[in-house]
Amino acid sequence: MVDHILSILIFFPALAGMFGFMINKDSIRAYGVAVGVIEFALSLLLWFWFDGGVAGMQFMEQIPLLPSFGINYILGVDGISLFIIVLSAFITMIGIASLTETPNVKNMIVTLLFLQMTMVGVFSALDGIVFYVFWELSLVPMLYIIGAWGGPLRIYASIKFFLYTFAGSLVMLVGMLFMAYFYYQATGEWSFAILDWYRLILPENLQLWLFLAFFLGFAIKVPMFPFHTWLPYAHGQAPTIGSVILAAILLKMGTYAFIRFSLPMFPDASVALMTPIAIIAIIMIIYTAMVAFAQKDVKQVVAYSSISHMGVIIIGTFALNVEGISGSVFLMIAHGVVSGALFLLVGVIYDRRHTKLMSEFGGLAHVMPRYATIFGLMLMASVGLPLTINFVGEFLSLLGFYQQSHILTLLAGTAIIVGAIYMLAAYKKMFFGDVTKEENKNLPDVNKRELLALIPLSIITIWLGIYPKPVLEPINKSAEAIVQLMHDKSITDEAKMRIPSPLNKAQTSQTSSEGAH
Amino acid sequence: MLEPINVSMESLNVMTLAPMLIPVIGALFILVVDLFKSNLDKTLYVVLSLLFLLIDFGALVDSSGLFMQNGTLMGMFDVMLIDGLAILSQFIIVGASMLFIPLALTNKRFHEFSYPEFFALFLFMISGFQFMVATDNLILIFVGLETASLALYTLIAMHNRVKSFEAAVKYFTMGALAAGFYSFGAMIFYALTGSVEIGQIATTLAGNGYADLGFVLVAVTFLLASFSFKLSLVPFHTWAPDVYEGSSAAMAGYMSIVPKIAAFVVAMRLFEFLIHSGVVWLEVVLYILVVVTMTAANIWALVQTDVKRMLAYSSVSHAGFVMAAILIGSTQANSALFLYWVLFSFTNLGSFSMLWISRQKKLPDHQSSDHSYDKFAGMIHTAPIAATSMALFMLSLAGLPPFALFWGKMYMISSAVTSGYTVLALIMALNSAIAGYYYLKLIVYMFMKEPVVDNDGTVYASNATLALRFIIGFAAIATIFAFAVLNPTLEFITSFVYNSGY
Amino acid sequence: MEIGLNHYLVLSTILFAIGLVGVMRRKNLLLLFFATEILLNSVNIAFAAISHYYGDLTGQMFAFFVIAIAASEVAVGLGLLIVWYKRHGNIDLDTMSTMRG
Amino acid sequence: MEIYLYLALFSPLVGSLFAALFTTKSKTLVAGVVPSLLLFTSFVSSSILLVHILNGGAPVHVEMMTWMATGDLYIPFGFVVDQVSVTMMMVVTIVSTVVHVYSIGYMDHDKSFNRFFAWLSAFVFSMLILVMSDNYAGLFIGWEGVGLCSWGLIGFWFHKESASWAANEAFIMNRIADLGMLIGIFLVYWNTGSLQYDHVFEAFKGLDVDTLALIGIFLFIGAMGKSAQFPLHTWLADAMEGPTPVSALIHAATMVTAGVYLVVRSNELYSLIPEIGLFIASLGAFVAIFAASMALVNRDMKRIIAYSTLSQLGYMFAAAGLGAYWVALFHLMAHAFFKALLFLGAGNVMHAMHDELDPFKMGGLGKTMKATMVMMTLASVALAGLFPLAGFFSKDAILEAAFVEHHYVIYSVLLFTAGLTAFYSFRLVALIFHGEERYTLFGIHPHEAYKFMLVAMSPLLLLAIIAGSLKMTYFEMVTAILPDIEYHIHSHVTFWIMTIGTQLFVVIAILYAYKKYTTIGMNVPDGTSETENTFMYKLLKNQYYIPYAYDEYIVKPYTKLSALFWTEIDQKVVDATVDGIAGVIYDSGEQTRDMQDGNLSTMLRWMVIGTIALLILAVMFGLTARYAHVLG
Repeated sequence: MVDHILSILIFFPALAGMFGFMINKDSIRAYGVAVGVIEFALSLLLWFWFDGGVAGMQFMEQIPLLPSFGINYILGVDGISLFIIVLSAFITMIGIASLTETPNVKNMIVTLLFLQMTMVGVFSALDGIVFYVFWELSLVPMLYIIGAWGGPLRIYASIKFFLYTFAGSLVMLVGMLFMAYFYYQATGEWSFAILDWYRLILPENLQLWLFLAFFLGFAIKVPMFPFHTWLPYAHGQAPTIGSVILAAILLKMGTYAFIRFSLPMFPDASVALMTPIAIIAIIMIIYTAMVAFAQKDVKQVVAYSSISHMGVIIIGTFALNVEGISGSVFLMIAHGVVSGALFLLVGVIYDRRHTKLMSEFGGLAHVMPRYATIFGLMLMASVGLPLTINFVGEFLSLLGFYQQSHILTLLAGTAIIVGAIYMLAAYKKMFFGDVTKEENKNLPDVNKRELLALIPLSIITIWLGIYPKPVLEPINKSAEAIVQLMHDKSITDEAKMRIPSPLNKAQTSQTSSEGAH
Repeated sequence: MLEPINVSMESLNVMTLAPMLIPVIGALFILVVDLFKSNLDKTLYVVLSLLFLLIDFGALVDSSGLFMQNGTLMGMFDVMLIDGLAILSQFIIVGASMLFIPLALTNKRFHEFSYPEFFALFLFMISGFQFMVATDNLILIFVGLETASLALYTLIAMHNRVKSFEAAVKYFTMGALAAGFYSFGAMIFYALTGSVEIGQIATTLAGNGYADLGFVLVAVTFLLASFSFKLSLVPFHTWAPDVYEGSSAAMAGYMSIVPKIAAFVVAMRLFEFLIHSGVVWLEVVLYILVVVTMTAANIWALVQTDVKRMLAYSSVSHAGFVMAAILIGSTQANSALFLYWVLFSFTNLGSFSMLWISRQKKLPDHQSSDHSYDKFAGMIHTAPIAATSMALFMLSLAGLPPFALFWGKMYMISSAVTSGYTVLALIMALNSAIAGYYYLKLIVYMFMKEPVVDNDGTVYASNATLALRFIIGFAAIATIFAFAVLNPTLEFITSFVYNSGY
Repeated sequence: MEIGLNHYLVLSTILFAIGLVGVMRRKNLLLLFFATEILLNSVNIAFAAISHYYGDLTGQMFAFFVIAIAASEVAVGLGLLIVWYKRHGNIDLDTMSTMRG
Repeated sequence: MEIYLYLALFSPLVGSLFAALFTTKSKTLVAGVVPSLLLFTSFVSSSILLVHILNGGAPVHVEMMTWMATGDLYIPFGFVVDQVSVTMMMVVTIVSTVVHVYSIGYMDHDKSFNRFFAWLSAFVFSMLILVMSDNYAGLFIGWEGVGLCSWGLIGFWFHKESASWAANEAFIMNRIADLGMLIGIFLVYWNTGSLQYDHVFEAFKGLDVDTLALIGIFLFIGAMGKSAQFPLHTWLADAMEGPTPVSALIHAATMVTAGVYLVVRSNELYSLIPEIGLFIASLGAFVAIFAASMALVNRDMKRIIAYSTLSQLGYMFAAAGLGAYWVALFHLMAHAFFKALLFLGAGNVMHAMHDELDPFKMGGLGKTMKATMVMMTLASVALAGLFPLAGFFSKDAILEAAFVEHHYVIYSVLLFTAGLTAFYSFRLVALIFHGEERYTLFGIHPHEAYKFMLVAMSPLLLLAIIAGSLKMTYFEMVTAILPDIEYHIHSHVTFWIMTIGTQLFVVIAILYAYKKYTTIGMNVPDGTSETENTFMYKLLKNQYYIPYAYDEYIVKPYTKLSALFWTEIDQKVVDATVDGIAGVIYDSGEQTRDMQDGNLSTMLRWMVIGTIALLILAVMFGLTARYAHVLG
């Protein structure tokens, strides 16, 4: 079981989904929760078995798929993918547990289980094509969720989501085919295995082209400015559960892919394009934060806020040093938890009032104190208050990038200001002041089921904010490995200079600290 | 006095003829049966033709064994040419036909199937295609082509609706023109080289170093025109949508596969030697044809309101996509062509069969055409399984992994990449994205809209019988689990293509 | 003067062109079929001539096949034409455009 | 000792959590009492630590656990109790204990009684983290923590628009400064490879001046935010929307002094870059007079005190900037006591006057509220810096420092400000407690506050009086780690002249204020008198139009720009382009589909046209191929 835990993690939900068709629709929800819990337990088992001391891939599996063309079913996790997998299992469980949609809930739950398969698959795939398969497959369930349970514009939103991402990733596919071809030229045999690709050292101009090809696919997924406009529609129209999973996991695919593909495969290109990408990220941070400030719909605020946070993640990723990369990975987890919770919270109020316009609310803190408290907590986490999960990630990301560029970090740092602005403004509009609307006068506070979903998220938010070590350590190990790899295989001097080898640095810091004591 | 010509039987090796003769015999047999006892039930004829096709298939397996032993073999005064391409394409032809013929077993009665001639003609057509692919003699190609086409026109017409006659007439007339083009092109080649065997033509031309290239190009132009018609490349595609719409869904699905693979093989034989001997003109022209066909057909498919017509345009676009293989001309590309077509055949047959089983005898008034989009609205609520499998075929056609067609697309694009056609590869990729829209449109209708009133799901399976369900189920499963048998298939194809020197 | 191969070829080409024009211009289905016949037969002339020029029979073989096929084409074509006429009472091309777009 | 450290640090947290349990319930007295007791515990243990330090005990340094560790970065939860931090701890715990007890009475009738104590104790906890942390990251935790709590407490009465607005303003303004602080921290890390004070200060010695200057500036930007230095000062006055005990604790005694603490803590840095120090000092002096001037004409009791706080903070920065770190710290301490007392007194008055804030509507309250009057008067005396109260010693030390360091401009500015301070504080006292009883017009029947509230205030009163006498012992203790510069004016003559002069100046100011605001029939400012129409008066009354300017030139444009970005850029440009591309593709389909007009002739034509096109291409190509050699 230990050897195949990943395959089990991937295909168990799918199989369970199949069987789900047989369940009576009255008890399907319980079934969904049960499967979610089992899956989550399995993911915890994965974490438990995971050896935090090892930097490389673990639980590797390999089954030939199209060996003559170098396509194999290869799985494996390292410190970076591990926690995203655990997170996705967790979020899906929470999501199903807090599901409120009633119309054909069976289809919904089955779809969610399939979606989970694709998510775990993406984060554990170590073969380009297998990765691509899950990456594309994840679009379908989300398309259905948005399109079938969404708001009035749902069809427009879902098609836009699908086609936009699809188009981007097809270009990525061409990039992958090129990558495999270059590997073929270099070694005489086809291979789509990512670990093989890591060994391939390409001239800089090729790196640039391939980087751009992959970039298009990833950037649309993240989504990076100016490819971000599908996201507000998707979130605005999607049902709560859809937004939760979209924000918490699906967006992470893009940023994860940057770390898994772009950085180790094209170190020189990454260095060469660091500044433009950082500038895009800064635009994401500031511009989308301002757009979020202008929103009237609270869900849109959260949606745009995710784009803004993704900007910080990108910044951390392209810091190209251990601090930055671990920071960005940690921020992925953090943002997963927090944005997930925020969307759930929005869902709570939407279920009660069937509107998300902030002007409809006001003074909710009087009527729903518990709700206000949890929302406040998540708000503070989202603006990156210390001792909340987000701060660790944001701090490390910015800290890391500061080594690369001071002025850009200063600009990116405005995230903590603009973020506070739109979040506090939204909170004020919704919760402060007097209760003006009659229908808000006696709204019920959060109920048991909602608490069931929200309390664990709150606990994680605080726990990992105070004691991130258990997560941060394995991440750090793998981040060091990646940075070391980049340093070793980079060819231009600038890259060598920009990407400090963790080993040397470790020694230097050793000496300096000894000097201090 | 002339001496009597004596030809040793083994020098003929008649075996090469076997696969083509079997359907002919079958056809005659059916006619004979009908002579003795008329108005027998269609099921009999269906099973009979299925049997003969099975035998045919066996013969193919046999000759493929021969090929693996001692490579390409000629026969019948070197008119027959049994090489890898011939065998592979025949496999596809016969296989697809075997999938098609049971579609006649609808539970509604349709005009054409009540005639035994239908099945006879069908078998004649198959042998025609087989001849077409199993020779490099322009005469025999012509004969095969015309046998098949004439049979096909009739089959279409036998559907016996106003639209199908119109379709038949259009197809026929344009076909006649195409035949004219073909023979003219062949004539010029003959005039240039004094031979009608592609192999010799190639050698002769190479011998005199393409002395009068201008005439060669004119000849190629005419041949290209006639095959572009068969392959429905823009602007020679105009028949496709109308004929597909006019003929029955099953026949349309069949037409989108079998005639084209035959044409592809001939095109491969005709054009690739020219491309390899560096006729830049052809490269340019093919490039343009490929790109225009892919893109334009996609764009027209976007705006269709009838699913069948949409699928027609999409098949045109797929043809363009595959034509790229002939432009690229590498072994990988040619293998990709066959792989793609194998995968395409059951995906497409599957989707057309879905339309076929949902075919109504007469249209309700809210419905503009046989298979208008809104007919499928809310299908997931009324007929979930049907909707799911239809969606499956759509996703596969859109090239979404891991469904069948994705692997074909991937391998094809990869072959473009490998041969340095980067831009072409990108165009192909982006076209798949555009295509995504109209396949998605159907899914949107099926999964995200509310059913039209007075539509309980029965209509979607009104024609369904066990046989049809089986066919569709087979197609669906093949579509999902294609990746499992991908490796052996690809190796088989590659070895055949490689060993026949393409 | 001596009638050489080229004269035949030119003749065939001219005929072919006439055929093409006919195919494009004719609105009457029957005349359309005539045009296609012209096309094919123009090719036959050339084949015969070339075959004589090279002194091998392949060309003439081809010509015979073309004739045969032309004949069968006419058979099928006329069949369709008759059915159409039965239904619509005319054989005008412009009437057959129910499918479009 | 460590156990006391943990006691001191965590008992407020426990208290906060305990109170938090009751937040959704209606008022429960325990929710107020328990935190107060726990705070008292914290106070006791801090005093034990103080004793320990006073007896020359080694600083207590503990490392609780790792917080973040990645790459070379290693940040523990580490706490240190040394001379500086223990001073702060004492200040924080004393004042907060007093305020807690006081609040039990003050918030008596408030329905969110429990929530109040949860926030208040939480604040104390963060403040303690801030002062006790042994690294910059930990300091930043506390830094943000107090920010959060002040947000919650300013906006405590969130049903008031003004309150929630002020809360957000405070938070955001602090965030702006925090960015500076964050950058400072990054600089420290990348230049020294650590954030631990001891390690960092070691490493500073090896860095070039420019880097140090950069670090100094960015850290100080952080300090400017918390301590509401110009130009980030507007939030402090608005923060008076919070309950008065909050103002006393957070916006007078503790949080706002965090900036000063930061500078003092980083003295080893700032002593390496004197010119930055000078800048800080000058800014401090400027803020001192700037704030005092605004206090002169203001008609809001709490705002007046807030401005005076601001100006006193200016004093502290002046001292710190000039390198007199211990003086700054000393003034911080003294100021904490009397300013808190002043605020609490104001709180009593507000109770009496039903939350009336305009002193011109009061007067003559002395009769009914003796105790309060006494306390506030003494507090004002201390504030004005009259001998022998606390203010005298601390403020005098600052003036001397400025004089001795030969910064005569700063000196004279501060001196003049002392006069202003005296004036506005006694203007306030006079208006509230003396003169005719104007409140009768508004039909209010004032009453003295609860006894125990007054009792609770008494320790502050005591300290406000005697703190000065502790100066030397304090000096002995704190200079163990702070530069021990004794500021002595060498010629005794000048010294006496200065001291007496200052005192006289102050006394005169006080008397003038009394004279001006106790006279019967004194004209209440109503915008008629010509003084009020002078430019200067208007300027001061509108706080130099700075809040107006911020609103006009920052807030409004930001809002407009955001809306613009959304509606114009995001929707009309970015998204429109995406949809546009799709639209073009689709439309081209619509346009060209007529090619398929269903007519057979057209189809045949298309075929022929296609063929001819190919043919033309072929012929051209063939000709070029044939005549290639001719062409060249």
